[in-house]
Amino acid sequence: MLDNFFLLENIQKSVYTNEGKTIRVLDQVDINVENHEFICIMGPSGCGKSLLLRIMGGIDNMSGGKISFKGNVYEDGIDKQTKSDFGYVFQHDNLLDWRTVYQNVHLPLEFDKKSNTKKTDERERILNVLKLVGLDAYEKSYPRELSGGMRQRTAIARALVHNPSILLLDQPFGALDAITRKILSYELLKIWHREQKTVIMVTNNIEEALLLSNKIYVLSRKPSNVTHIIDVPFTYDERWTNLLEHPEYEAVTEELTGYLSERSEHENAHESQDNHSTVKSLDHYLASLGDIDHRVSC
Amino acid sequence: MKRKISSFLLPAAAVIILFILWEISISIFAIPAWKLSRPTEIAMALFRDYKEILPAVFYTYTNVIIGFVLAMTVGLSLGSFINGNKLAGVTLTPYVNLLCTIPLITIVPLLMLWFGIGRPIIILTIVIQSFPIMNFNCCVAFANVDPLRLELMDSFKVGKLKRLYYCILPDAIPGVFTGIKLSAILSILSSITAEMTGGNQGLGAQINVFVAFLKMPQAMACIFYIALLGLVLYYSISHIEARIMKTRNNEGEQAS
Amino acid sequence: MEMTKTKPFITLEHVNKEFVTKNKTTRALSDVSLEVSKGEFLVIVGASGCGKSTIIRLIDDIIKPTSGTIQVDGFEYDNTKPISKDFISRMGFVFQIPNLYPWLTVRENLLLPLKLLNINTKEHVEYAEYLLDMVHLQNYAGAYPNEISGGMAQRLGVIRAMVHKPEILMMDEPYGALDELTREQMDIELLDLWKQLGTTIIFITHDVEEAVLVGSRIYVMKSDPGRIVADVPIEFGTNRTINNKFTHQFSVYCDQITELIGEIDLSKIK
Amino acid sequence: MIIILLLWEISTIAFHVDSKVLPSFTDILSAFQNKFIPIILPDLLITMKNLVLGYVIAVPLGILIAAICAQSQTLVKIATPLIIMTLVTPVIIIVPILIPFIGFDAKIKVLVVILQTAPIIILNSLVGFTNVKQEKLDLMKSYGASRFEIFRKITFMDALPRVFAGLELGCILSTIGAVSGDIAVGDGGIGTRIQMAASTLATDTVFASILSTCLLAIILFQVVVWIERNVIAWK
Repeated sequence: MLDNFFLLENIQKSVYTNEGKTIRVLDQVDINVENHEFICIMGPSGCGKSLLLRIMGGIDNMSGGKISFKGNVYEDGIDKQTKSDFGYVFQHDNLLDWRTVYQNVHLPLEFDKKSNTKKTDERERILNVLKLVGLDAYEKSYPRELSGGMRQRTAIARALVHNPSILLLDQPFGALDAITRKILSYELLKIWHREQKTVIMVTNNIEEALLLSNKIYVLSRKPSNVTHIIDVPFTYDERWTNLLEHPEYEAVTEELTGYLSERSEHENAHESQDNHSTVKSLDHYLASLGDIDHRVSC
Repeated sequence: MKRKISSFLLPAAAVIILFILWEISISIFAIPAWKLSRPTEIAMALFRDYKEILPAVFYTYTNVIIGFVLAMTVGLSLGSFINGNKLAGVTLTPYVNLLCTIPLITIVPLLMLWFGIGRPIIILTIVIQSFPIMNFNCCVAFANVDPLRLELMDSFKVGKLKRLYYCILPDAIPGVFTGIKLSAILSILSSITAEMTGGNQGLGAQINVFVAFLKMPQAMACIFYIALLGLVLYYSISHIEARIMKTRNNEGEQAS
Repeated sequence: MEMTKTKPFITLEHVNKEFVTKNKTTRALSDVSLEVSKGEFLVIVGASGCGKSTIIRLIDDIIKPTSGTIQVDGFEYDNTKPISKDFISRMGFVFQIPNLYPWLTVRENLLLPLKLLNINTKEHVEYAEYLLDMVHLQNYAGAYPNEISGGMAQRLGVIRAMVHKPEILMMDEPYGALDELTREQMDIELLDLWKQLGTTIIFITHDVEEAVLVGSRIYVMKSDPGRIVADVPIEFGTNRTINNKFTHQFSVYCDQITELIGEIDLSKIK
Repeated sequence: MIIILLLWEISTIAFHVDSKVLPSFTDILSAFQNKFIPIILPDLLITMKNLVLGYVIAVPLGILIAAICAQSQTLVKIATPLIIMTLVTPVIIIVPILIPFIGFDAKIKVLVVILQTAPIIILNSLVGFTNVKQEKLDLMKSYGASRFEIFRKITFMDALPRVFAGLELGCILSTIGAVSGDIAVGDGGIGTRIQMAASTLATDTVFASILSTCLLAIILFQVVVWIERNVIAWK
């Protein structure tokens, strides 16, 4: 078996709701990640894509399947030691309000027993990573004094400071307005390229996924597995130009949008004769997922 | 249903175990009866001397309930009045908040001087000691109502009364209930203390009598009644709050 | 339904608005003038902080302007006292966060405006049921806000602002928090409601694509100080669907508006 | 405030109320001048010593117990009713039972303050420790932090505002505890001073000592509020 960098084989996960029901969220998910690759995971809301990311980061454990990372295999999720090789960014930045930006970014280093770096090295590393995200002037300020974009930048800096080889991003720009989202996605592109990291990002913004990733994994509805893998045909330099003019942009966008709303046509076939347009029945289907969606956070 | 039973059985079991431990420790260390009586003795005292204890229990319970209800209404109405107009808010709030922090037990001897011994001064002490904390929590709850919900009211140019009924009161329920629980606790505290220092009837006074005659089990029995009143009041209030709050995603019970 | 050039239904002339906080005064709006004709679907788009939400709060009389005049259907606002109650009942406001009352069921939340404006006729209550059915919430009518999903809460917020049949509907980035797919469906659904009811809609968003998809006319705004920089009419007619997005004309409009807002200069990031 | 005082002054003189029943404000002021130092102050200091000592012990004790109980849900279920029981039973009634064990010295008054203050601190801190946002705990899981690290870095800091609310309430209850402790045990302290003065109808000293106790309570409360404002600077 060739020594692959980060491989997830038939990951399964079922969740117990407090009414005692068990729901299979992840059926058999296989994801193979090469080193220095930027992967996006997309899918309709409620398909468990965030849950999959949490399993990768060791936040939730999996009901079945195998994870292999840099050659060694983990039956029930990565162990504590390997976690220091992962950086996780949450959707709502998840900063600690009682700590300054500097102390927030310092947090991961407090768990890094193996590296007995001295105080000065730590400070230097934190300042570097803060400069990388453009927040070196905000070292002393508290999270409440920062805008949404700046808080998310601090979260990204915090996920980079202990120099992990894999970055896991759970809809990092979901809560930001369109303009800040665009700026941050370009900055993320630059960071990925310059720091030579491997990035796995969950998103439901098509434009963002196409701009950033080399490969997009599309998940189906619950119980989900990977239905499509799209290779994004843009080189790094092309991504800095206006992608709208790129010859293949419209084709790959339509392909991706088709896959994402694919399941809905299948549903409409046996949907009751609803005189409203097809959009209404997809809406209806989403509504019925509403209550389950509420308990399973993804 | 399973969760309900376990949430009741567990604490009850713990209390029983506590009693058993208590019983054993007495026999092991051979603590003399006049120092600490056994739970069994207390239980017997409860049944045998109920004639003596019950009137006192009845007296204290009525005092506490009257005082507590009075304190609650005064606190709530003052709270909505202060929230109503700014002038009252500015002038009254500092004093009422100060009242919260003052140990009003000190005025019991004074009240005794003015009104002599008896039920009125006990109820008065309860009200004076409990209503400020209720008012304080109401004011805090009314003040930080979610601004968005108020903005919805503004967009319909709603009058003060409707605003209070539809938006402020429902939103403030968690804070108000915290106030109610606290004033319940303070009501019991102040009633017993008032009875002990200034009263001649009621559990507080009864305990003095029992202790004087070294009837420890009976004294402990009275304490049991007070603890029972406290638990019943506290849990019934939380139950009412839970039923009202079941319709919302409340963030757990907190005594602020 | 073609819009004839009637007297402007809503006009703002040279409106300024300053918010005075303890250490600084921010000029949210500086010398803003705009017109909205009856039955039009106007969209205001711009980066956050350009004062677009302030404009609709002025029209709905939630806040008062520092200077300038506001006129709605011939009635000029008096900057000292609030507008009359029956005038208010002609306007509906949709908030960015659904802002539902958790202690009321879905139906009670919907009927709340009727109670507040005390117009509780049977006909209005029937109309409320019709609205519930139109947005697929009828079998959630008895549920409480914390039991329904984000999309459903958002839809309830929209129909709640329409239950008293307002002539003007103001929406402050109503679908900002939803994911892209759901947001598109909401936009199309809103267009259906607009076609059926003919309400004048003022729609606020920071998403250029959403603006072009729904708007029949777009005001583009810039920040510090908040001002209107362009008025772009969109000729897509009234019955639009998602595939309007894939037409060439659509991306031309998008580029034009993004240009006006001010392109992000990538070189600085690289 | 001034209006009330004026009214008070005029009414006492106008209706020439017997100073034994309601002394005029000036009487109280004079009582303050000549009686404060020799009589009121020493008792006030005794009570204050017990109060502060009791409070300073009750705070860490309460937080510690809450931290231990917060570790497991079953423990929380068992502890809460017990805490409420101790919270509700006025400690003053347990004094006569404690005396045979501890005897008559000041230690018992400090114990009274502790028993009166600790429960409310435990209850509030416990609520704070058990209601931490799930996202913050997930963050810790992503670092593989141990239970103790999670408590020290996240749970304790996140719960601080609730803990301080408990400390403020504890401060109120501790003053009540201290004064009732004086009354129950006797031998010195402002509580006994007030009782004695009342029995000898020295109403002006009663008023003066009541006012000074209230002043003491207010100062202590403001100290706790001041500490909170500095510790929770990030709010």
